[in-house]
Amino acid sequence: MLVEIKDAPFEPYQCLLDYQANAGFAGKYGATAAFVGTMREFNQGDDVEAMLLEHYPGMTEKYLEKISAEAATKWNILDSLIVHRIGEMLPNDPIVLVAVWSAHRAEAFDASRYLMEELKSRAPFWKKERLAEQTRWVEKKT
Amino acid sequence: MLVEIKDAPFEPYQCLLDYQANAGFAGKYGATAAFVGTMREFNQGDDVEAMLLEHYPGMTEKYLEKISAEAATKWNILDSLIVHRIGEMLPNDPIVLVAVWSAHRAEAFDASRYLMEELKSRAPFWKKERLAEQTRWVEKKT
Amino acid sequence: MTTKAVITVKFFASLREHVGQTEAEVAESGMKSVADVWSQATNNMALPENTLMAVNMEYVDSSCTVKAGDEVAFFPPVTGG
Amino acid sequence: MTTKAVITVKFFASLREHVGQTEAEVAESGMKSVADVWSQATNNMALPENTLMAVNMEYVDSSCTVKAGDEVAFFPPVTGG
Repeated sequence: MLVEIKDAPFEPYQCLLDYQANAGFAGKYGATAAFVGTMREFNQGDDVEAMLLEHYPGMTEKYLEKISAEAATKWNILDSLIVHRIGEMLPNDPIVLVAVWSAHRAEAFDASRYLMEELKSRAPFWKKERLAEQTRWVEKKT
Repeated sequence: MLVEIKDAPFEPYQCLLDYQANAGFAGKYGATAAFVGTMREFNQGDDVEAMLLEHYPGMTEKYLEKISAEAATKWNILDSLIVHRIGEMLPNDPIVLVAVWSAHRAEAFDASRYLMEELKSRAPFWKKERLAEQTRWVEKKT
Repeated sequence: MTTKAVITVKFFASLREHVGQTEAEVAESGMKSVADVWSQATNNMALPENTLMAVNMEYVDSSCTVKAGDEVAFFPPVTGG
Repeated sequence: MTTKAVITVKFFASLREHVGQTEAEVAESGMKSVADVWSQATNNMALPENTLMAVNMEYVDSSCTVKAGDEVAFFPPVTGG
């Protein structure tokens, strides 16, 4: 179980493979469910040139570790990985990776979605978008 | 939208990245949901040394293309990719990749799970396991 | 038309081993349904429960009618993914 | 104990800009709740609706009691992922 905050661009699938290669569950996992959130070049009808992702250092990690532990309690999974970007980013940059490994698929699907929903609803990250003429804080919608 | 059958080991995340790099949706996807099925080294309490994956050439592709088209009708997604292995394989070999891209996460989660469930329930593939002392066809369970 | 007046039959996986053949051709004359194709191709073996059937690579049930040139396939429940 | 008799207050994102400060320290004396910390740190600004609050990096509500040495944070609804 690992939570990582990255302040520079990262390759989510490479992170996943690196973690998987060093984890203790080789041969035991039949299912990997991975979700990657990526920065879009538009939002709410406007072109977005760049984005600043602020977070609450310390609380972010604590919260993500808490939901990872919860997922491991709720479902029979082998392991999970969360990587989240912070700082200045550009369209097409990966923002977040959530990956879950389990013996069978239902648990990986359920747990990865749970982690993403909990992350979106409560993890202390905030997005500020830079448009052509202004910057704006993204307002919560989901 | 792409369906591929591979008769040799493949790297699912590299397939995903290659497809994504050449697809027309750069800048438009905020969500990628990927599922990878991997061969385990045990099944139903027995060590599995190898597995042969048989399929129905022609019908497999037709069926997978049909469910891909259905997913694109049911959900507002940007694209999907299914890659499935056939032939002789070993523990830790990837068996299947399903990836879905969409603007927002719910659609990618829902559509990827739909594709996996439909693939598991009706795509004409059959697994034959080689154990230490015998071979056996895997019996359907889900 | 003589060369076309046959139906191609395919068997897969455990069902292929059970019937002891991979592929067969049966004459079209007098057959009406996928069930008839099974009987003729297998010398009236019992159709195992849960057998899945396809005509021209689309799922059908055993009452589906067939015609010359069709490809009919029989196979056990699938276990891919 | 004098150096510890304070509460550290943090503000994030749009709320940080709204209150015009990133971090503050307030004396612990006489405060009972997170709401009191907000009032003292912001000179009695109104607490915006939907503000989220944490004490020592755990979510709490505004009635949560605080003590010297605590870190209290105020921030808007989160938008990560």
